[in-house]
Amino acid sequence: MRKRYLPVSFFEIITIIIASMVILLISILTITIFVTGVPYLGQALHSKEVLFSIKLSLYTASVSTVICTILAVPTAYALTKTRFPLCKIWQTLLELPLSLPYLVIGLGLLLIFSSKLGKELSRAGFQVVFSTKGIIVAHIFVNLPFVIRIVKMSFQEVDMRLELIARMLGATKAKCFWTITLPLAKNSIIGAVILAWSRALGEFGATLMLVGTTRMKTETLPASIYLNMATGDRGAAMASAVILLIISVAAHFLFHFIQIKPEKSRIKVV
Amino acid sequence: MRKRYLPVSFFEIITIIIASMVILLISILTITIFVTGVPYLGQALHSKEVLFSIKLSLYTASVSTVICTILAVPTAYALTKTRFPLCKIWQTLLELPLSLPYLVIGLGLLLIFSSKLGKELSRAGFQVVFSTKGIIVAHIFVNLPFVIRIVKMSFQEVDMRLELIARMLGATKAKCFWTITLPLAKNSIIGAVILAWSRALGEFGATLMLVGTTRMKTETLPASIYLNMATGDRGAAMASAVILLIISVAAHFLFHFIQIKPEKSRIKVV
Amino acid sequence: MIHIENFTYQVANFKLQNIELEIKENEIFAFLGKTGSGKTMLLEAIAGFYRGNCGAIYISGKDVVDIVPEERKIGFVYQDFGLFPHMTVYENIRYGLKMHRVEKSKMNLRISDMAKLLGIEHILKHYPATLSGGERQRTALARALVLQPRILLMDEPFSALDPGTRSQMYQLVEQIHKTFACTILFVTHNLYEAERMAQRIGIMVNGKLKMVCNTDKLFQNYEDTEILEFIGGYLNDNGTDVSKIERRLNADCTRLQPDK
Amino acid sequence: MIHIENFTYQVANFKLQNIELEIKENEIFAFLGKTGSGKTMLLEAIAGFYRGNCGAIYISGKDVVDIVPEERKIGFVYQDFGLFPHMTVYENIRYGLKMHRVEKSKMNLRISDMAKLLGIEHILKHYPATLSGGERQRTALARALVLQPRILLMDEPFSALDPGTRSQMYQLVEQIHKTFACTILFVTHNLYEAERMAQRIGIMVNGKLKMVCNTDKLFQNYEDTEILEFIGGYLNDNGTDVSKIERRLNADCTRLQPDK
Amino acid sequence: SKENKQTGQSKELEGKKLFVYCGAGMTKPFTEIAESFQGNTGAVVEVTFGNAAQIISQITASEEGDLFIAGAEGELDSIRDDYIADVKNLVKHIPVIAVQTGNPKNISGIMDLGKEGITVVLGDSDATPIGKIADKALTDAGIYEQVEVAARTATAPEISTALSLGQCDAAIVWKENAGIEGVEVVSTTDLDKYVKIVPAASLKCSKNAGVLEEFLLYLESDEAIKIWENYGYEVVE
Ligand SMILES: Nc1ncnc2c1ncn2[C@@H]1O[C@H](COP(=O)(O)OP(=O)(O)OP(=O)(O)O)[C@@H](O)[C@H]1O
Ligand SMILES: Nc1ncnc2c1ncn2[C@@H]1O[C@H](COP(=O)(O)OP(=O)(O)OP(=O)(O)O)[C@@H](O)[C@H]1O
Ligand code: MOO
Ligand SMILES: [Mg+2]
Ligand SMILES: [Mg+2]
Repeated sequence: MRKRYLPVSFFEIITIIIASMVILLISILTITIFVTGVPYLGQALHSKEVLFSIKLSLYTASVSTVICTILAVPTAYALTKTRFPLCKIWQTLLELPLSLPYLVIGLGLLLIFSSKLGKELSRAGFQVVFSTKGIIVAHIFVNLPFVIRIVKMSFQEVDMRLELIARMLGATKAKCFWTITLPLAKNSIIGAVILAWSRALGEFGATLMLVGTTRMKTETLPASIYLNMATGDRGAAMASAVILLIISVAAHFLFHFIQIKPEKSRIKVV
Repeated sequence: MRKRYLPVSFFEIITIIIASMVILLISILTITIFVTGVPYLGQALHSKEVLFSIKLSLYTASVSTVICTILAVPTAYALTKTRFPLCKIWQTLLELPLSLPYLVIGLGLLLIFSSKLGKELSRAGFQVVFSTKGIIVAHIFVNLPFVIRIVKMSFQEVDMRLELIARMLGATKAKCFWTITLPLAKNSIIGAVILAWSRALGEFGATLMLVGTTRMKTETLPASIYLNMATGDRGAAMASAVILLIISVAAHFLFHFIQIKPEKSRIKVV
Repeated sequence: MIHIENFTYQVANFKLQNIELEIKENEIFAFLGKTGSGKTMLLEAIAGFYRGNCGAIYISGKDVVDIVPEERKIGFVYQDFGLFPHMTVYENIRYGLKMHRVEKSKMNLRISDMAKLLGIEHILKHYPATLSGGERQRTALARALVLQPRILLMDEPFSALDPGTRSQMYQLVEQIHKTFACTILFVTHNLYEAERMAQRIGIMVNGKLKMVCNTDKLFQNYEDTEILEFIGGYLNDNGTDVSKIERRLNADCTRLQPDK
Repeated sequence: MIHIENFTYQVANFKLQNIELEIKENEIFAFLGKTGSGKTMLLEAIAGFYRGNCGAIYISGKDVVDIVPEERKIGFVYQDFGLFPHMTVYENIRYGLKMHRVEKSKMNLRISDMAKLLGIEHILKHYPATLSGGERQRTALARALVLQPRILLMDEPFSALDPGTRSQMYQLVEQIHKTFACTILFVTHNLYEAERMAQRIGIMVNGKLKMVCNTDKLFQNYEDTEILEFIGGYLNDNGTDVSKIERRLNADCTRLQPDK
Repeated sequence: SKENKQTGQSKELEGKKLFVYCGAGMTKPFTEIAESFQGNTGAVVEVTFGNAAQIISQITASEEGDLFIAGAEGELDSIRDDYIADVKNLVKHIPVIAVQTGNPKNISGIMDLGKEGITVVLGDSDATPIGKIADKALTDAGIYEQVEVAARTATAPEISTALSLGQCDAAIVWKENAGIEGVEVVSTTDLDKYVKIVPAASLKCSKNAGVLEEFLLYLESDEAIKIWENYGYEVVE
């Protein structure tokens, strides 16, 4: 098809200018980090410690994101699609931790898991404080409110009529959820999951408080960055940051393939 | 209308159980914080320093959220609705900072604003490092990628056909944006704004790095929490956390009134 | 089979008022009425979407709203189709069969048969957003018919079709009615359609079911001015029959016979 | 006025093929054709939604795709209405007027006039999701008509209406056509409608514009088997005129005259 | 003789555990010390590094762990009574005046910090020991009021980062924090009287008394002291 050159409106030009500005701003940030970190990258990638923290970060971020999704989706469903009592109040409650500094979330968790109950749990084998499990717990508490909110909103946007139609065609509530509600909310949910995973990868405040930073044990990439910065090793810190960025880019391309495009409309807007 | 008692399905019961569990988990966290902090609340509210940091936190979080929205909405528009070149690449680039620890974002910003350019800016009166402006800048960089992503997704969900129909009725691109695209994406955008504001209120890592924590000058509520924790004053720290929670609840009720419900469908799902 | 007992349902300014109707097993019943008179709402009420302010609707003796939707076994062709946007035409039609755990080979056979009968085989892989109006309508029909439901509710099911395709649909529905013995209620604005298909006709006026009669007795009872006005609509504005052209068409070209 | 020059547009398996058509200023033209034959797509192409693979469509001498949509001054009534879900009926109708900066008092007058003519005053405050099919269609009509566009494209604009309301719409559109001198192209499955309103009729078959003729000459040219088959659809399956009932209706009750 | 002692006890400590909190500034030397003790004895020493706020919160909330290596005695104040069993001095923690490389503003001692046009960055006076020291030193020098403080920070490494990026002209920092690019130490004796001691504080909640005792002994060994010295710390006489 021939290319067309319709006049670009003033409005579009402004948005494009702002977009370029924003892109420039954020590029400057990432480029600064790259420039500072890349010279130390080779060294970092040869360090057993860094390799360990890459693995630990990937593992904990992935596990916590999966658990988070598994908890958030049913919760969002219960809050939007069932006759759950006092919905409004629970929703507010669930979103409260969003405004807490991660440090406070970490401290709160530390208090909980150091309580009698927590110590019982620990004795029963579920040790959280100062252990790898704690990283996952911290990530979950940091991300859960946020994922629940996005998933809830996407469920609310799903046309109730389509769900009813599916029910009339013989779908039970569960089937209707899997075949209609979930697929129609899919893009938002995938978006939320990517965000949660990214956040988990970079999360730091809550984890540090709950599990500390014991080398080769609870040292995630952000923890390693923190330690390097505390000892004045800015290059090494930024090298770890660059590794985070590289993982992030890779993940984006991966997710890009999973995320199926929305169904095209008949008309291509002119 | 009479109440009806249709059987609740097994599937629903499971989701309700999971939801209750999640609510319980998060309640335990907030209750722990409340219980620890409330006894010190009165004292905190009489402290000039705490009152200062409440004001500073509210001010910086609000300003940064407004700026963030003003930047994110046009950027998302340019990336989804105009023929902006290399969209995919910019989108990935914009989301990279999501996985960076806030600490690194803060350090990156410090590096940028300590460069020649940054020092020129500072001389020209736009001082960022160690100043209140820096808090706002840090919040913006922390939240921007995240708000852009949510707004972008909500714009993508808006039916292109309705936009075209509006154009055919005489709306310019700009008018079409204000009357169709934006209202239809409104709920998601409000959601993103609330999230960003909450995040800004609790953000700490990037701010710490960029502006330090000078008492009565750059001491936000999270900074005050941190300082209190360093002096072993957990009660006072948690009191500040409780203040954050109270602000958060208040904001939720406020936003609740702004957020207009989506148009009801004819049918109420049975 | 279907027993509507003094059913009343109010929403905003509109009120379905004291509907009384008894539909026999295997009957075909047509609703006529002005636009906005409540035909769709009555059909939806029969499907159990609304609990009445008073009265109730019973299907085989059970209040329909007390049956969970998936067990009502009602096929519904919606006026605006209600296709699943994330599924192809094929997947839309298959949906109900899958939910009823129909065996795979049988399922494919039934779908391809139905698609052939409705003339939509060529678009089975397309998504609803790309379909033409008539294709959407036939997909909605196929999705309901393929389940061979006990009760079939159809809301203006042929409105987007050309007369040729439409008369094929009449045959198809009649055939399904004969083969699977189902009760059919449908809404139409087409008098020919109503008489051709239905045994009885109900006329809705302003939320009330003003008149119910056998199709052949439709023109014998004109006391009510509202019904008079409605039926009058079927004349053109000069008071003459709207079908002038069709009549001439028939006179002009008797040699024009459809292929079969 | 509208000049379609060898326009071809292919999407997936479907192809609008070498459309040639010249529409004169102030003409009313009707498209007929089987479902899926490309009527909607052709109308959309005329509105400038597609750039052809070859050929072009000119409006007053300008390629329509090179005019930005807001300056095309084309009123479009969409087959599936395309109402704005977040606006009330009133706001939907007002939309175009607002975009054209019509003065407020004039605007309100025009909207209330239009609503009265279309019989939708009682639902002006309702949202599209709560409307009946016919109410939606009339809202879509009102939104397009209230702007008094130079060119009016209507895709099956009366399909969801009962015959009474429909004939009021005919009068309304005719009146608008007379008063504001606009060019009207519309799609319909109703032969009566086509003859009643249009000066010329075009028949679409499989993406091709097979035949264009004056309305009164429609039944004089039957070489083409595809057209023959299509026209044959207007007979019922016994080969007799579908309008049997309407004819009887007319005979039975000549006293039935619409109110005005 | 010490080596003998250790090899003699290595079997005994195999599989035993010690949990140590350590100030993040001392990450490098202390990691090495912990590793060598582990190598010598077979005991597992887990060290978690953090800043003062975090560690204090961790100790008071979890009531777990055996030993706290703090940046200065002062950091122990808030937990001394309730959580600390015993304190042992390890090495000197030396505050210095740091300036940008090349000393462009010609700062030669603490009095220069009060000069017009010199900006300094200091630690928070309550939350960080280094901030407390700075306040005390400046007050003692009588220039506390004159000093133009650009900012206070919540952790020690932030101070030298700011200095290295040219955001201020001078700072009072720990010696180990001053070893980064773009920063040099002013050679002056002005801060000598503010030298602090890095304390090793045994915690009351310790449940590994045996290993803890061994580890405290090891901290006094030549081997451990050598490691400290390698990283620029000075031994307490
Ligand atoms: N939720 C609602 N809120 C307000 N009005 C409603 C609602 N649901 C239905 N109505 C009104 O009820 C009336 C009847 O609607 P219904 O869809 O049953 O009409 P209909 O007979 O099917 O008309 P049509 O032939 O145009 O489809 C309409 O005027 C409609 O606007
Ligand atoms: N984007 C697309 N992808 C695939 N097929 C398409 C697309 N757009 C249109 N079609 C096909 O083009 C054909 C013509 O569509 P069109 O809507 O013009 O038919 P129509 O004549 O308006 O039919 P109806 O009377 O049913 O509305 C249809 O078969 C439709 O499926
Ligand atoms: O506890 Mo430190 O040594 O001030 O980071
Ligand atoms: Mg209807
Ligand atoms: Mg069409």
